[in-house]
Amino acid sequence: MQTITKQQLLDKADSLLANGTVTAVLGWSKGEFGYDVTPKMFTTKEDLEQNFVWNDFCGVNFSKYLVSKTDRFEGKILVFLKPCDTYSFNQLLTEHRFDREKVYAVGIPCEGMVDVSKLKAATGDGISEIKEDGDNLLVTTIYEDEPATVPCRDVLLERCINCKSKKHVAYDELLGDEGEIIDSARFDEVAQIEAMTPDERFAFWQNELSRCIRCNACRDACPACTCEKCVFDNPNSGVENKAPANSFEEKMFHIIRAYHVAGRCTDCGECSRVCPQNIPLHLLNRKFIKDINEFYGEYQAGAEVGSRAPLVDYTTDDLEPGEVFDRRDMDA
Amino acid sequence: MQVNEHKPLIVAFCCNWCSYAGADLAGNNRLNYPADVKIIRVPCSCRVNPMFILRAFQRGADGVIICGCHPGDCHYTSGNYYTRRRMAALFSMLDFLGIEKERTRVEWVSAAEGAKFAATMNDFVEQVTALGENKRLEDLRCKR
Amino acid sequence: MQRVGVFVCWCGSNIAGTVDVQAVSEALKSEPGVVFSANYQYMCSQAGQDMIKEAVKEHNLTGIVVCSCSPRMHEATFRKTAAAAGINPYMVEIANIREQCSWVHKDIATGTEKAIILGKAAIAKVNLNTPLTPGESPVTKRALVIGGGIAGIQTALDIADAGFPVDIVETKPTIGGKMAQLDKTFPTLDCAACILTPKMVDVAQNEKIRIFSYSEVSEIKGFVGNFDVTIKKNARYVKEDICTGCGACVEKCPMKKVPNEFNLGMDNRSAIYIPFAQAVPKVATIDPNACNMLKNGKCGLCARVCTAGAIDYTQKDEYINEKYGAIVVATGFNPISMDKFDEFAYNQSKDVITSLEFERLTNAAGPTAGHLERPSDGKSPKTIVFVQCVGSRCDACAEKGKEYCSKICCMYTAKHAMLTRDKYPDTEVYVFYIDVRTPGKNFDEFYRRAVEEYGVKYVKGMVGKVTPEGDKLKVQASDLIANKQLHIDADLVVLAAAIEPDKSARPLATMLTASMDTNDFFTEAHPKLRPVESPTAGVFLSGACQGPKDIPETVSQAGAAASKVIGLLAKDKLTGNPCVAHSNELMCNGCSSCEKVCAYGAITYENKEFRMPDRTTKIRRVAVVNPAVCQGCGACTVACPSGAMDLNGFASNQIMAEVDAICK
Amino acid sequence: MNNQYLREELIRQSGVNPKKCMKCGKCSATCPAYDEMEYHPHQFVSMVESGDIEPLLQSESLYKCLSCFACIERCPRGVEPAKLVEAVRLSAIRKQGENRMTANDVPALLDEDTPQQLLVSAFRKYSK
Repeated sequence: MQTITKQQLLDKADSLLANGTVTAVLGWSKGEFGYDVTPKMFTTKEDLEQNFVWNDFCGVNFSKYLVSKTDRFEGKILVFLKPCDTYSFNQLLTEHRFDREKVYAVGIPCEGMVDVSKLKAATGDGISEIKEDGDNLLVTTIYEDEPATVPCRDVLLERCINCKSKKHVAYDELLGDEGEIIDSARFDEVAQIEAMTPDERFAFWQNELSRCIRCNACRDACPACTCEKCVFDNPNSGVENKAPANSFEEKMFHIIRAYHVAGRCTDCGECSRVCPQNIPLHLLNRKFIKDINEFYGEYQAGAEVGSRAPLVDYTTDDLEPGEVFDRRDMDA
Repeated sequence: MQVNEHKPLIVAFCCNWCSYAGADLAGNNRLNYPADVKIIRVPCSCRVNPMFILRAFQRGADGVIICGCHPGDCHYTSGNYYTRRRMAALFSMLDFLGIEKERTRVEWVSAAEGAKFAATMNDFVEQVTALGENKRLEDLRCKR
Repeated sequence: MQRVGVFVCWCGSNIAGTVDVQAVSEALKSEPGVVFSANYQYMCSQAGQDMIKEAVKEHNLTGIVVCSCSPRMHEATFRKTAAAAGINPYMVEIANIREQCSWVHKDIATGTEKAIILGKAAIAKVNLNTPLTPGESPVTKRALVIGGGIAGIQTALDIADAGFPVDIVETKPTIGGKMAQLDKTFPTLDCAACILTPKMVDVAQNEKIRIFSYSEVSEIKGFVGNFDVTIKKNARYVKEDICTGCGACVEKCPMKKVPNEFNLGMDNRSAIYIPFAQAVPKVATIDPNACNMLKNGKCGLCARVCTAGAIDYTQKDEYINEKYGAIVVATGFNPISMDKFDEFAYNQSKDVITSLEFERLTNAAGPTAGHLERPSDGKSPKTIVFVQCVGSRCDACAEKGKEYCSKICCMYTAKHAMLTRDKYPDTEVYVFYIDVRTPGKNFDEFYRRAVEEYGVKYVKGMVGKVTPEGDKLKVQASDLIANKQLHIDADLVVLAAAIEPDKSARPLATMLTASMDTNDFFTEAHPKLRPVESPTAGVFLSGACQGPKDIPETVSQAGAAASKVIGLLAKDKLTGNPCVAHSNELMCNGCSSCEKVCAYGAITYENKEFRMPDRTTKIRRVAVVNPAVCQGCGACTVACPSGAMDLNGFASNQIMAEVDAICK
Repeated sequence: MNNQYLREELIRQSGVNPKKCMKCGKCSATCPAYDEMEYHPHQFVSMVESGDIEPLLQSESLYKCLSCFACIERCPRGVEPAKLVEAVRLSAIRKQGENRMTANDVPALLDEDTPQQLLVSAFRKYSK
């Protein structure tokens, strides 16, 4: 379904490796199954040819990997960035989290990535093979002889259904055409929850967040969570990771996490993509983004390098915290 | 029928320069407010980390109020402006999670506003008392 | 864990009346860390303090909790007591059981219960206290004044008078600023030059003052007491120390058609010039954009006529490094550009001028030697229209002018109108005003005199448009009181242009990390109580860089700024507040969030090498707090995503411990 | 008559905030139709703000305003008096039968020297 081919990416990687522009390539590699694509640092052409993949499962946002990888490699790293990844890339540059000089960024177009959970829901478990066939996926499971045909569009990640931008906001080189920022409906679901009664909202989140197993996948995948030492790993922070003592604990974890990335979150959707419990964590981030847009004017983190995040900024006539609710009650 | 009224637990964060002084003035003028309010002194309202507020709720507080200098009067020139943004965002998020918005408040109280401090605390305690026990934030499993 | 002593004060009956102090001290005895607990009638009395000292000795206490009145009252007292007893003064915590407990609760049971909880919170906190020592930093006993107008001059003179060396940096070839361009000053009508030039001479002759004219500040590093400043001395192609200011070169220079900025371009000067007769330093300057010798190597006349041999065509810009303890900003103001106000035809007719141009036209040392002549044809104007509030009080969205009132225009316009009527009684003078604002000593009397004694026609209304027609200026205006539209054939129109901060202020503020408002005026540390200090420690404000002001106000502010500087420089060492932020470099991401919220510019970044677990090294950007500059508000601690930033005295774990103690 | 409802309606329609006016009179100073008008631009702003709108509705001034927008251009506070005049004019002509100009008026106004566009725009301006 992707418009750009694996061969195009391989050719680009090979030539940049060959001419010495880069010494390593940060790319996707085959996993055990068709869908468990894993990030990998490639340094040889052979390795690339054998293991590099590019398909509808390459959702991983590589920006975060640059924080640790740029230190470990001499010379430049080639990184492939989908449009949404470039926002994280810029945001990390804003926060001085890696050296831009050590990265060669190649922007690649993206037609949306597949949500493995949705796929499994469509075909059942035990997927043994996935083949691409135009806009469809041919999925073979260990239980069925005939592969099932699943249209990609039916199993897209939520973040891709509500894609906010096909435009690359950072790159050294762009493969394919420059895309556009999309006027997406990504805040609709937040608005729906806002429209609920407090009891309904509480029940909704109680239901979602009580499933949290505190695996920290959301934090570990989040490109805004690159702290040298996470507060949840710090015994002095008062909120360190431990078995939840009460039911508020998960909520507290997710509020703190969302608050910590508020104003810095680019809405890349990695948190929800990686959550093994399918908790719609992006809604928490989007609530902050929506609020910030409404209270302090439109702000897209990572749209440019060096912008000042709304929560480390102010104007003298900002909204009062109490007025937040007055406004909402008036709208209702 | 006897109503066993719940005594709420209120944590008030007060900035040293305006609101804490305002609370002192309320004391000087013997302006009563409920003993449910316990004040924690911070140098500036911008010192209040959202984690402190969540921690208070987690440990059983029924309401949290943050008091600082009036906007424009911050001892540190801009601290309360940051407080204003941070708390607007945080309280909106708590509300989004279905936690009663009446349990949180930000109030600007100057060093001269002892009366306002007492009135604010009376009002806030009344508001929180009306909501009853804070079931949404504390442990559900241990309580009915 | 500390060894904590708890001391519950009765405050006579103030506390003991509604709080069972005995019960409080008993209850707190069993709290973690507490090894001693007692109560006493007046803890702050000598006997009470002695009791604390003895307990420290006897029980080997490391922390003290006093349950008493507000810490705003006696925290300092008990800190001294602790120090006298030999423990760190910052190991003291106060539980406020008077103002916030006994005085506001009537019932003994509730009062006692709350007092115990407050005591527990203080104990929980003190257990996590760490001994703090205030940092000390030396003070360089030299001040820098940026800007050599009346504000800078007065500040420099006052500082020098107290015995401290001062340097003035001025971008123009001479000090004097706007005041040197003025004719008379309101409301007394002294001649500006007569009162300013002696001060300029004082500056020149003062051994403590150095003037860097034709210079600018190019870099500022450091912090209060220890600023490290680079001053760029622009090449003036004349050796300052040799030039006698005789003016022979100016006379002989063949390039005489350079617009004279001192007279706002209303006449010309030569390529080598001295701005005006009383310039300080009285040294010639060559304008490199006009001088033939510098442009194409032809001429050299000035070098030939200079008997002192001061001309040096090869002079280069010079950079000077100097250390300062304090910096005073006195960058002043400028009238705004009239380009966007087409309706007043400023760019269409030479006879539409700004008020500052009018000053030069009426100044005896100006282009017309003080005779009021129209710039276009030299005729004396018979009808003059003054327009007030041009660009002032403009709504921000209009983008043409300024939202604020420029403050000085009402008075100088009254002065201009009055002086015109005085010297040329047959001239008709109109002043169009929205409001006449005269809040100053003898100001309203002055304005009334212009109307009542001198017959200036004040019209409540605004000029809508000015159209040049023939040798007249057709002025269309409204008279709101008469409810008429007026049409006046004027010979001269004078616009009271709004004033704005000098353009150099914004880059300077960035260098100083001093905050500015949206109009580029410097922000004061406190609008009422610290009006001459910037929030950035060691940076002081003098004159119109802080907001529009007239000369008397500027001079008083200049003196106030000087006294603040003197107060700072008089100290040998600066003792800081130890309750400042500090960053744990192992946890710091270097993301700059803290730097953005710091109002004081106390946070900088450095690249630091870290050893990694696998024995490699890694260079990371980390935040460093300068304790001499940090004021301890804690804004950075919350902005920091990783929690690397913490605040001494109000550490996150201390506040958490208080929360826990209260919520138990 | 203090017509609070009409006041708010006019403010809403025009988007003008008369409270921003600092009463400098520059709108009236700049107005080319000043002498033709009974009520002048600054009076429109002040009278609408005070709710004294009835005299304006009755006044010929409504039709003397050229809509040249000089007052909008010149106002230092961005009050935009012409928009307010427009709103008052609209509320006058929107009443039943209050069109200032109807199709029947046009033949009488035809004249070789009058550009047709003028009539079209007048028609637009003076009828609902």
